[in-house]
Amino acid sequence: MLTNTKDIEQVMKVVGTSPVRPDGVPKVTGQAQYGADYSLPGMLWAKVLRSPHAHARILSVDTSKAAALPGVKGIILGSDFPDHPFDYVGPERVAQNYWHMTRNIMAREKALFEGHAIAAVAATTLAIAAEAVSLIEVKYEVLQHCIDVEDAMKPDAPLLFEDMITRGVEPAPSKPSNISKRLEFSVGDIAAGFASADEVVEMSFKTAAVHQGYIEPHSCLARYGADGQCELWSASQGHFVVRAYTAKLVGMEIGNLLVHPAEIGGGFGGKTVVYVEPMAVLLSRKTGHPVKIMMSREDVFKSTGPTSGSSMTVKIGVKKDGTIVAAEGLFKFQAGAFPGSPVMNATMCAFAPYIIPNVKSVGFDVVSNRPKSAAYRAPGSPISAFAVESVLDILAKKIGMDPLKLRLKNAVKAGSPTAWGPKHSHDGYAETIQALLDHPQYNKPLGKNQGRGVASGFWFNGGGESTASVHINEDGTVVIATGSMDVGGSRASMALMAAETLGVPYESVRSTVADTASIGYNHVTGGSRVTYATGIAVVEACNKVIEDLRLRASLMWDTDIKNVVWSDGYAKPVDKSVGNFEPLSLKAIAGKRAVTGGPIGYEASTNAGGQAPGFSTQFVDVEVDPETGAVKILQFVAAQDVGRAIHRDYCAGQIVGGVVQGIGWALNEEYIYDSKGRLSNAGFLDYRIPVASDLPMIEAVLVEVPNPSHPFGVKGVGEANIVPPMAAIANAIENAIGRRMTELPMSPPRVLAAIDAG
Amino acid sequence: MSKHHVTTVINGDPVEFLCQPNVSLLDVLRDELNMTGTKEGCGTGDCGACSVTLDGRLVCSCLVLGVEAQGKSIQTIEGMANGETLHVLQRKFLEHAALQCGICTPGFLIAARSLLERNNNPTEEEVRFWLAGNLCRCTGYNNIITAVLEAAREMRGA
Amino acid sequence: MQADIAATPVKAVKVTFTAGFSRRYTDSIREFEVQAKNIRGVIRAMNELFPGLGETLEEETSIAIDGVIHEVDYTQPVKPGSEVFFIPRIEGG
Amino acid sequence: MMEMRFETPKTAEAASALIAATPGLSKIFSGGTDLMVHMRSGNIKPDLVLDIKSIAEMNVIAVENGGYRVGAAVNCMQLLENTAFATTWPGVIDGANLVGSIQVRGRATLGGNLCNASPGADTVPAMIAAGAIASIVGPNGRRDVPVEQIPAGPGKTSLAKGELIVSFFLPKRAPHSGDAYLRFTPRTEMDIAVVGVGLSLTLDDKGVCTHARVSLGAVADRALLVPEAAAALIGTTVDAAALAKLAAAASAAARPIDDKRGTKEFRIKVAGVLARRAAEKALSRAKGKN
Repeated sequence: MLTNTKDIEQVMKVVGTSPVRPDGVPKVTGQAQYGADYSLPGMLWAKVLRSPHAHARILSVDTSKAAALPGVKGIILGSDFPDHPFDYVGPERVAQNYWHMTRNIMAREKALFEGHAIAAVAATTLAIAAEAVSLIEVKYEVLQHCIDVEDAMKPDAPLLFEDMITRGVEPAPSKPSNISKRLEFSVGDIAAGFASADEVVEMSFKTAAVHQGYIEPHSCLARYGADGQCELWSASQGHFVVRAYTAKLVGMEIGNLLVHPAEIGGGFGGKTVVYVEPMAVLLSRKTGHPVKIMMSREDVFKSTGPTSGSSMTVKIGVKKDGTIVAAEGLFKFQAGAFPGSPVMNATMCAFAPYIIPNVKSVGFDVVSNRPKSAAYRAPGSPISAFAVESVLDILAKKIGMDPLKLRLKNAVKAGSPTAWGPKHSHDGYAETIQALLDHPQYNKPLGKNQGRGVASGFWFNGGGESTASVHINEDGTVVIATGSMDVGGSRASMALMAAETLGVPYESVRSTVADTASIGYNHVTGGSRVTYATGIAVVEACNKVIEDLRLRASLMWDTDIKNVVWSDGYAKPVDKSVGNFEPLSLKAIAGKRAVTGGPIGYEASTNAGGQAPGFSTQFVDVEVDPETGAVKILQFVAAQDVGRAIHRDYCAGQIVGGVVQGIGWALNEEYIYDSKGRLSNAGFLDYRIPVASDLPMIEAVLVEVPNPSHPFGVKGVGEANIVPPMAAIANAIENAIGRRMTELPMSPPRVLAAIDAG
Repeated sequence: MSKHHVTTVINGDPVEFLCQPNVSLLDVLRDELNMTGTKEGCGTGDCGACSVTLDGRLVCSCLVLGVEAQGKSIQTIEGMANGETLHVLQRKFLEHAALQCGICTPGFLIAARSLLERNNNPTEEEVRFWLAGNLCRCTGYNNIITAVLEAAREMRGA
Repeated sequence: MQADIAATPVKAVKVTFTAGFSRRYTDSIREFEVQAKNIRGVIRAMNELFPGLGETLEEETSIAIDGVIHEVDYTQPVKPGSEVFFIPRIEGG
Repeated sequence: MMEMRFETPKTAEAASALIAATPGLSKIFSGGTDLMVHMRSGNIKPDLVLDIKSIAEMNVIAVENGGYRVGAAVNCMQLLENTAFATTWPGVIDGANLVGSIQVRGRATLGGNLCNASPGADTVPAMIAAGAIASIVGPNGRRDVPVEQIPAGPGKTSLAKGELIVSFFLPKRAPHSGDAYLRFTPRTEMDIAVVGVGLSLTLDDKGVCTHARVSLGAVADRALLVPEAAAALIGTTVDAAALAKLAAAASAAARPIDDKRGTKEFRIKVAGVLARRAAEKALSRAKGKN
C-alpha cells in the first residue's frame, strides 16, 4: 500500500523535533474560532427543554404558549425528525442503530434519563428562547427508574425498552430485560488452567461513570437554505461523521450538507457523536434563519456521554514462578439509556497485555436511566484494567515477586496469543516495563504513609479511512490539507511528516483541516488513528507530488524521469552521465509550473491497516493522610511505546494529559445520583477534575519501537496512557496503608472508611 | 427588559454598549461586542476560561454583570499581544507546548499575567495555586506551569 | 469444509472467526479454508458458503492478516497459507 | 418578560429603603459569585438587584478602638492584601484564602459569604471564632449582632426584610493570641468545605489558655459555635490531652448529613481531626511562630 516507505531506522531531519503548532498563535491571541464563536446575520438562538425525570412516559407536549411568545421563530420535538427502522446498520465504520440514535437526540415515547431533550426552541434572543422553554407544558407519567448496573440487571428491574431481548445468548431469552448484549472471548480450558495454579485471587470491583470533561460545551451553528443546501459549523472530532449522522437523522442527502470544522475545545471521545447538530439543522430548516445552539455545562454533564460505570469480577491464577496460567473476567457495563457501552473493548483489552493460555472474558451491555455512554479515551480498557491490574498486584505480593517483573515475565510480544483470536503482531510492551525497571526513581525508598504502585495498559489503536492533499505553491511553499479534526496537534505532525517526505523545512509547509466539501472522507479523530492513518495519506500524497516533480525536472533537463532523483528537497541528476545540472528546488520547479503541466498537487486516500497497539506502563508514589483518607500524588512516571514520536512534545503532552485524567478518575470523579435518579453534581464544582495545585510534574517516558507499517514507524499515542493510572494508584494506596481499594473513585470518605474498617 | 447604557474601557479603548441588567459581562463581551476570545466553559465561575481583569483585578467574567463595567477598565485576551508582538507569556505557551485544544488558554494567559504582575518570581507551588481556578483537561498542567515559570524568568531578565 | 481442501491445488487461506461470531453466523464452525488472493476473494468465498455473510463481515468486522490488524478492504492482499481472522471492529475515543 | 431593576445606592440607609419599598424579591449584589449562578440557572429571579459596592462604609478596612472594622463588601483579595489585618487575624485570612479561586476571591465578600448562608462557607467559622460582630442597617436603624446569630439554615439568615450587613467589627487582640481556619476538601482548591473548623485562642504569660472560641462549618445546617470544644482548651497548655478532648468535643457537636460532598461518619471524624490541627496551628501562632 505504501510506496517508497522510509527506512524506519534512518535519521530524520524534522520528524521528532518539537516546532510550534500552526494553530498556536490564533489560540494564544483569542482569534481561534471554536464551536460557539461563530455567528451569522439574522441568527437565532436555540434553547432545549430537557426532562426533569430519570424515566417517564411523555403523555403530551403543549408548545402553544411558547409559540405565541414574541420573538419565537420555531419549535421542534422528537417527532419532527424522520423515524428509523430498528436495526444496526452503516454507513459509518461501526454499525449504528438510528432508531436509538434519533431517540437519544430527542425523546419520543419516553424520557429515558434526566436531561433527555424533549423540545427545542429557536428565538431572536437567548433570553426569549429560555423563557419560551419555560412556557412549554409537558405531561409526564413518571416511571420507576434504575441507575446502577446491578439494579438494572435484576429480573424485576423497571424496563427502559419493553421489548429488548438480550443479544448473544443462545437460546434467546423469552423475557425482555435491560441487558442489551452478552459477549464472550475464550481460549483454552479455564478450569484446568486454575487447577494448575499455585496462587489464585478472585475479587470484585466497581467503577463510577466519569465524563470526558472537555472544557468546551457542545456548540454549533447551522444555516439551512430554501434550496435545501445546509452549512454547519460544529466543534467535533470528525466533521465527516457529523455530516453523515446529521444528514441521516434530519433526512437529507449528504451532498446537501457542508460541515465546517470549528476548532474543538477538547473531546477525548465525547465529540465523536452528535447531540445539538441535528436540532440546529432542523430548526434552521423550519425557521429559514441560521440557528446557534450552545449547551450549558449542566447540559453537558446531564445529556452527553460519560463513559460507563461498571461492576466487575476478575480471577487470575499464577504459578510460584509468576507464570500466569488462567484468567477469568466478568464485566457488567452501564451503557446508559441506549445500548452501546464499550464493554466489548473492555473484555478484549482486559487480559491483552499478557500471555495466558486459558482465558474466559465475559461482558454485559446494560441499559439504565443515565445519559448514553460515549467513547472516552481507550473506551472500556481503563475500566477492566483497574480490576485486572489490581489482582495482578495482589498475586505479585503473594508470590513475593516485583510487580513489574511479574508483568515482564508474562508480557506479550509479536506472535503471542490473544483471547480474541489472532496473534499479537508487535512488540513494545516489555520495553515499557523495562523503561520503568531502569528508572532511577523506581527503587527509591519511601516515607511513612507513602506507597508506590505500578500498572500497565493496552489499547488497540486505530487505522481506517483518511484523505490528504498536498499542493506546491508558485513560490515553492507547500499547502497540505486533511479532513482530520486537530484535537492534539495533528496539523503540526502532518506538516512534520510532509516536510520530512518532501525534504523541505517545516516552516515552508502550511497545514490545514479542510471542510467536508474540500477534501475526501476522513473518519473521526479518535482511536489514536490520525497520526497513523492520516499521516499515511499525507506521505502518500507527498510521494505522488515527488514523482510529478521528478517528471517536471526531467522535462526541464530534456531527459527521462528515471534519470532524476529527489533528495533533500531538490531534483538532482541520478549521476553525471545525465548532464551537469544544478539541483532544482521546489521553488525552481514551481516557477515553471504552467509550462510543465500546470498546478502541482495531489490527493491521496487510504483505508489504513497495519496499525500497532499501544502499551503503557506507569508507576506512581502516593501519600495517604491516615486521619482524613486524602491521597496526595507525589510522583508519577508514565512510559509508553509511541512507535516513533513525530512531534516529541505533543507525544509527551498526550501521555501527561491522559495520566492526569486517570488521576481524576481514580481519586474524585464520579456521577452522583439522588434517589429520584437526578444527577446531583452536574458542574465543575462538584464533578472534581484535577486542578493544577493537586498535581506534581508528571514524567512521560517515550519508548520508541517503530511500527514498520507506517512510513515513519508511528503508533497511536492518545489513549493507552489513561489505562493504568486507576490501578497504579490503588496499588500504591495498598502499599501505603495496607488497604485494598476496590471501588472508584478512591475518594477520601472511602479511603478513610477502609482505614477505619481495619 | 429595559437596557442600561454602559460606558467602559476595554483593552484601553473606550467602548459603549447597551445591556439588560441581568446579563453577564461574558455574554456582553461575546455576544454584544463579538469579542469571542474570552471563552465560556461553565458559566458558574468554576473553570476560569472566561477570566478577564476588571480594574486590574482577576475575575471570571461570567460572574460579573455587564452593567458593572460602567466606568471601569477591562482587559481581555484580545488586548494581550502588542500588534505583531506576542506577550512573553503567549510566546512561552507556544514554545513549551502549553496548549493542546486551546479553549482554556486565553483564561490561563490572563490569570498568569495577573500573577506575574504581582509576583515576578513565583515558585512552582505558587503558580499551581494561583492557576487552580483555571481548568485544563488536555495538558495535565505540566507545560502550562513550565511556560509561566519560564515567562517569569525572562521578565526578570534572569 | 474438508472437501474443499482436497480439491485445493495451491495452499489455501485459513479463515477464522471468534466463537461468538461463528455461533451467530457460521453454524458454530470457527475455521475455514478458502482460495483467495485478496480480502475480496475471502469475502466472496465466505458469502458463497453463507449467503449474506459478506455484508455482515464488511459492516461489523476488522481483520487480522497473520496478526496484523486491517480494516476490511477488498484490495488487501493475502498470501497462500496466511491466516485471516475476522474480529469485532474496535472504535476508540 | 421578567423586569429586573438594578440599582447602585450610595448609602446603606438608601439601600435599606429601596428594599423595604420594593415588593417581591430583592437581592443584595456585591461579589455576585453566588447570585450570578442562581440567576443564570433561574433558581432566583429577583425583582430588584442592589449593587452595594459603591456604599463607602461597606468597603473600608480600618482600625477601630484597637480592633478592626471590615466592610461587608470588602472582597477576599482586598482582605488578603491588607498585611496589617492579615498578621492580626491570620485565621480569618486562612478562610478568605480558601474561598473559590483567585478569580472568585477577587469578587466574593465577607458579607456575601455570610448572608448566602451556605453551611460550608469558609470565612464564617473563622469570623465566629474571632468573635466578629455584624453591624446591620435596617428600616429600624442600626443594630449589632454576633456573626454566629446571622445564619439560620441553608440559604436563610436572621435578617429582617430591608436589613443588610454593613460591616463587621473584630475586637482588639490580646497578647499571645492566635487563630486558624482549616477545612477538608477532596481537591486542594476549587472546592466546598466538607468540614471546616475555625479556632481562636489566647494564652497567658505561662502559656495557659485563658480564652478560646471554636466554630465548625459544614457539619450542620449552619456554622456552629461550639463552647464545649473551647472549654476543652481553656485552663490547659493545649497539650495532647486537651487536644484529644477538643477533638472529641468537636466530633460530638457535629450533626452532619450524607451528601455528594461527604458522608456523615466522615464529617464527624474529620471535624475532630481538623479541630486538633487548627488548635495546633493557632497555638503556634499565639506563641509567635507562624
